[in-house]
Amino acid sequence: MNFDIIELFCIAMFFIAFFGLITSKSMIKSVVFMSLMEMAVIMFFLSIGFRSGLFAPIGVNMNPDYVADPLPQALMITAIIIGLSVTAVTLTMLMTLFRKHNTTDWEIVKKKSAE
Amino acid sequence: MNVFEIIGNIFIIAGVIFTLFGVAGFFRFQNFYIRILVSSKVDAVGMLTLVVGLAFRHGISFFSGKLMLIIVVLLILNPLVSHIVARSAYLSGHEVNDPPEQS
Amino acid sequence: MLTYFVIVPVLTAVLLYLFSSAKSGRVLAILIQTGFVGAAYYLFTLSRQGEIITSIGNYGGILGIYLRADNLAAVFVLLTAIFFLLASIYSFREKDGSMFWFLIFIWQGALIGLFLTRDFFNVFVLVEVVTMVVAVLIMFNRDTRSMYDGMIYLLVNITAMKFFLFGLGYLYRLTGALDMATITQVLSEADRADQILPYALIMTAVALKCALMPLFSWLPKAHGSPAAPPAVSAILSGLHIKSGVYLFIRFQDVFAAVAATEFFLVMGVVTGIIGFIMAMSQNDIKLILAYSTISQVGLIFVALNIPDPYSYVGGLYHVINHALFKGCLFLGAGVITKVYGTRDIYAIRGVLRRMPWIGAATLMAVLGIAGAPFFNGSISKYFMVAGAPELIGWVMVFMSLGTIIVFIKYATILFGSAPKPSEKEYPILPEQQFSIFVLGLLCCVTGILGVQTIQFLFQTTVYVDFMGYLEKVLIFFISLGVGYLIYKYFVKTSALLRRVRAFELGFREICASMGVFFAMILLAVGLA
Amino acid sequence: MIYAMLVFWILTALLIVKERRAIRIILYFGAFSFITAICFFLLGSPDVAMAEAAISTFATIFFVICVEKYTNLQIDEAEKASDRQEDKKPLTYHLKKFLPPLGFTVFLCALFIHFLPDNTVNTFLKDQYVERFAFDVGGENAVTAIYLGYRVYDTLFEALILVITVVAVSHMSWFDKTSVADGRRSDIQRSGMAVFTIRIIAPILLLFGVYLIMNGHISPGGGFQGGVAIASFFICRYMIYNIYDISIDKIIRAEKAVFVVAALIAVAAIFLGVWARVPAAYLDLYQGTYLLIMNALIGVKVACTFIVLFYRFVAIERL
Amino acid sequence: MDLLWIVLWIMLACSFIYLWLIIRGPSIWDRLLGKNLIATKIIVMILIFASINDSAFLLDFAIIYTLSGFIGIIFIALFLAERKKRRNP
Repeated sequence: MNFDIIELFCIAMFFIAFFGLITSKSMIKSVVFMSLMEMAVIMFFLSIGFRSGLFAPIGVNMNPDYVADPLPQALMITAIIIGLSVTAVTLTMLMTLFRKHNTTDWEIVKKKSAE
Repeated sequence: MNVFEIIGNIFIIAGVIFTLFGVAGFFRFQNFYIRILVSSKVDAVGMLTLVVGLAFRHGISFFSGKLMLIIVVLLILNPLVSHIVARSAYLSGHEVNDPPEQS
Repeated sequence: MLTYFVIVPVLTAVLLYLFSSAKSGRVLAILIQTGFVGAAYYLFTLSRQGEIITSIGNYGGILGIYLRADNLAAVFVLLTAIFFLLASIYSFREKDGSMFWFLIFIWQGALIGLFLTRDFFNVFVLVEVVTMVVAVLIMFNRDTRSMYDGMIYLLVNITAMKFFLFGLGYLYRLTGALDMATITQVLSEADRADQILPYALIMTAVALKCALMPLFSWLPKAHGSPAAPPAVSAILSGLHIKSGVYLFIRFQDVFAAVAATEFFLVMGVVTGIIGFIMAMSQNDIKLILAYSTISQVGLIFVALNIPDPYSYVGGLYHVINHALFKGCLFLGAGVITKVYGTRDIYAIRGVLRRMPWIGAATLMAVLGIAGAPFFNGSISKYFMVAGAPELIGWVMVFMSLGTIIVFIKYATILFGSAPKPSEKEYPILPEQQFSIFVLGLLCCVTGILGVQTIQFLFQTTVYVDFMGYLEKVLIFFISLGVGYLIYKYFVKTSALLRRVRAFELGFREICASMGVFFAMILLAVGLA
Repeated sequence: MIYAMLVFWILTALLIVKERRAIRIILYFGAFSFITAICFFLLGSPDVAMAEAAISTFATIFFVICVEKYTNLQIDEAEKASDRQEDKKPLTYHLKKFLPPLGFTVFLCALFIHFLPDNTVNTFLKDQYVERFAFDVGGENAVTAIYLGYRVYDTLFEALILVITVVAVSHMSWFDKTSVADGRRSDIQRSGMAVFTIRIIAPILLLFGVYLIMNGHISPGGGFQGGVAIASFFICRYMIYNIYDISIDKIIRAEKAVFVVAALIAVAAIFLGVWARVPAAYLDLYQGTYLLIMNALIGVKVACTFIVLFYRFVAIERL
Repeated sequence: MDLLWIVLWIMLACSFIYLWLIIRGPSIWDRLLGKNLIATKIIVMILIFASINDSAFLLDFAIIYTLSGFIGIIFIALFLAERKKRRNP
């Protein structure tokens, strides 16, 4: 098989975060795990085509064989910004929900919201 | 290997030794306030020495200039962090002598 | 040229937020929407002559981002424009005006961008924009229930997009491109085993967008959220869910080598059946409509995955029809709940008498969705069944029987005697009546002129076999009778349905079901 | 090196999974972000690493405010009690609780790895970008060239997401006022030493943010990173004066205006394909100006957004 | 070159040791301290890395890392100082 080790780390992180998402009761923990999941994906993107000895894609007249891939980097800046926006919005909602229900437990919030 | 590099290496080794002392201090003491004193003070010194060593290795260049900026920032911020952490621990009632509170 | 279809609404949104008072802002908004319908129609006529492609920046190769408008995309853009115009007219006097218009215009721009784009990462970004906007719009009135609904919607969709992004990473590694056309080309020569994982990851996200079976639980929360503005629910249910279907169609084309049509066909059947069972059990009129959306999406999935041009066209036509009647029903339900002050289906009676125009429009929409002869639903359902193999045809008839039962239940609100109007009468605004009635009328028109409309929209010549159609009419009336009996003796009294009604998944369960779906699709493709 | 860091990374994540107390989770999350940033750096992408390092500060601050203000207030004692109860329960109880999801996750992971594609990396697009960006867009930083040139369409939507975020955060919260510029001071006791030192640091931060923006096209950094650094300057400002005297309304409007301007410039410069028509002699000048202006606009926009978010959250803290 | 690589690995080992401080605690302040110490170790590692590659622009990252990381820690510590008051007002 032709995979590299970084990729395996990313997959492990992705599923750690997934495990967290399906087990955590607390809303805050869910938000944190979403962040972790995103970091796993971002790490995976950056590791595409990476091998040790590659430099940052900055400079003039670069040889494509010796620099890291610039495209995933440009994409991932976007993804990071989106991640932070989502975090901020979610935390605001979370605080509002907390004010109404006085808890951040998914189950209790669900039960109380249904009333 | 010129003189600058030798001096730089000496500084770097000194810095590493300081840092290791910091680690030792962290193992040696259990009280939080003593620990923060030992770890962060020794750590700050070790770090600064190390960075100075790096600057020496590069001689006078743009790189060293930027390293100087980093040294200034570290010199200001690192003790400040220790101070703030200790202060906020004290203010929020972390007892100086008692066994630390669970939180 | 195509970029303006995306940039203009977005810039309008921000400028409206910046520069206008509430009153002039909404007039301006309606005017711009009207102009936009014209532009969309122009685009549609252009796209009939051939695919339009815009390269952003003219960078050559596939370095830049490409937008393209083929026939399908143009139809969706036209639908979006018309739908948003009517929804805007409906919510002409929405409170918190500048904020509302800001979000609506951004929503429109991002949806159109989603339909036009040919770039994978662009899809990701636009879906995130849309998700955010929709979450805010669901919580627009900030009551407790809609807060929870919006939060679930946001978190679930963002988590799904993580799956999408991961799949995109594998796709990029395999093909070295992000452009859909290029990727299609590269994938057609690539090893099949390499495509399985990206396909599964991306389709998990898309299936969640379409609320396929194990992943449906966020949809009724979002679409049927009681306090959300009715226009928002209508757009969500009528149009927004179709963005998922659209992406599904596109991605099936891209991954032609691994496309799991049988799997999605089965999932469509399961979704349709469970959807109408859930819809039957509800008593809240908004929730009935929301669950019925799930069952209709299941029907559309069945049709789109039958390898037959008739079924495919029928499925596409049903996408449009569903937008029309579901929009009409949701907008009508918005007015009805306001007037009666309740959402309980057994407490509302006599809508036809109290609000004749809205009642008539709702009746037309109900007939449309149930597939009554001469209404649009019957045409699309006829084509869907016409292309299907025998067995699947009967399954679809069964599914439409379920729809008929649900809408018999829904139609009970139309008849009976209206209660005496209370003192604080909610005024029925003329513009709301107008937009609801236009949608209802469109249901009728697209039914009577069904074949011509299909020819006009998709340039596919289809023929309705008279005897076959008559047979379908017969089947409709038989199922109407059966449906009425089932409604009378089962739905009204069943204790089982009462238990089904309370069924609701929390966030953790939805995430787990995402994993289940991912495993299912991976196995389905991998073992095939 | 990178592998050791990645082990570190996974360890921190496992810590977060194990932990139940919210405030500790946030601290671990902060450490996690640090390590993520250094991993990005080691993967040869200083731009992303900078963005992550700068943004993780904000994320951690938001989390801390949220957690400290709300979850700790009333539930802390109950949480501790339930913790103790949970600890007392036998191991089998924990196993029963965690084994099914764990097994499910491991199953998914195994499936994932089983179907892992073993293709070689296709560098089709990378080669073209690296070879052509200097001619097409200009500058020396390929990343900046991509997000301001080739894919500026995406960047516009990214900026749009920030606009929506600001609107959402100020609309969604129960706390209605958008303007908190009432000049009231926070309850946080100031430390004289902190104020003195942060006063020295803050201008450096501001200067450095401007430097990042201005040099975005020839060195790592750019609009986003610089903008976030400038916004961090306002954290410093808040820590020095402890005062809410920023008119958030004005910043929100300014942010939207900047967005419109940036979008129009992008439309004029890129969407119309102007660069292809500029005479070759002026191409360098044109491209340099474009990159500089766009970086500056995006920097201002991002800075505005983060200032608004920060002040919103801090204002919540005061309530 | 060899010396720098050795120092790099020593720093890495130190940061692993400080992770133990974060894990064990016992109080939240110990954890904050551990976070701070890890941050400093990582900054040194970045500097050494930049020195090995001899590229000045990698130092930009070190600067922003230092500034924003420490400012974050300072803010958190300032904020947590109010815990006692908030718990029993």
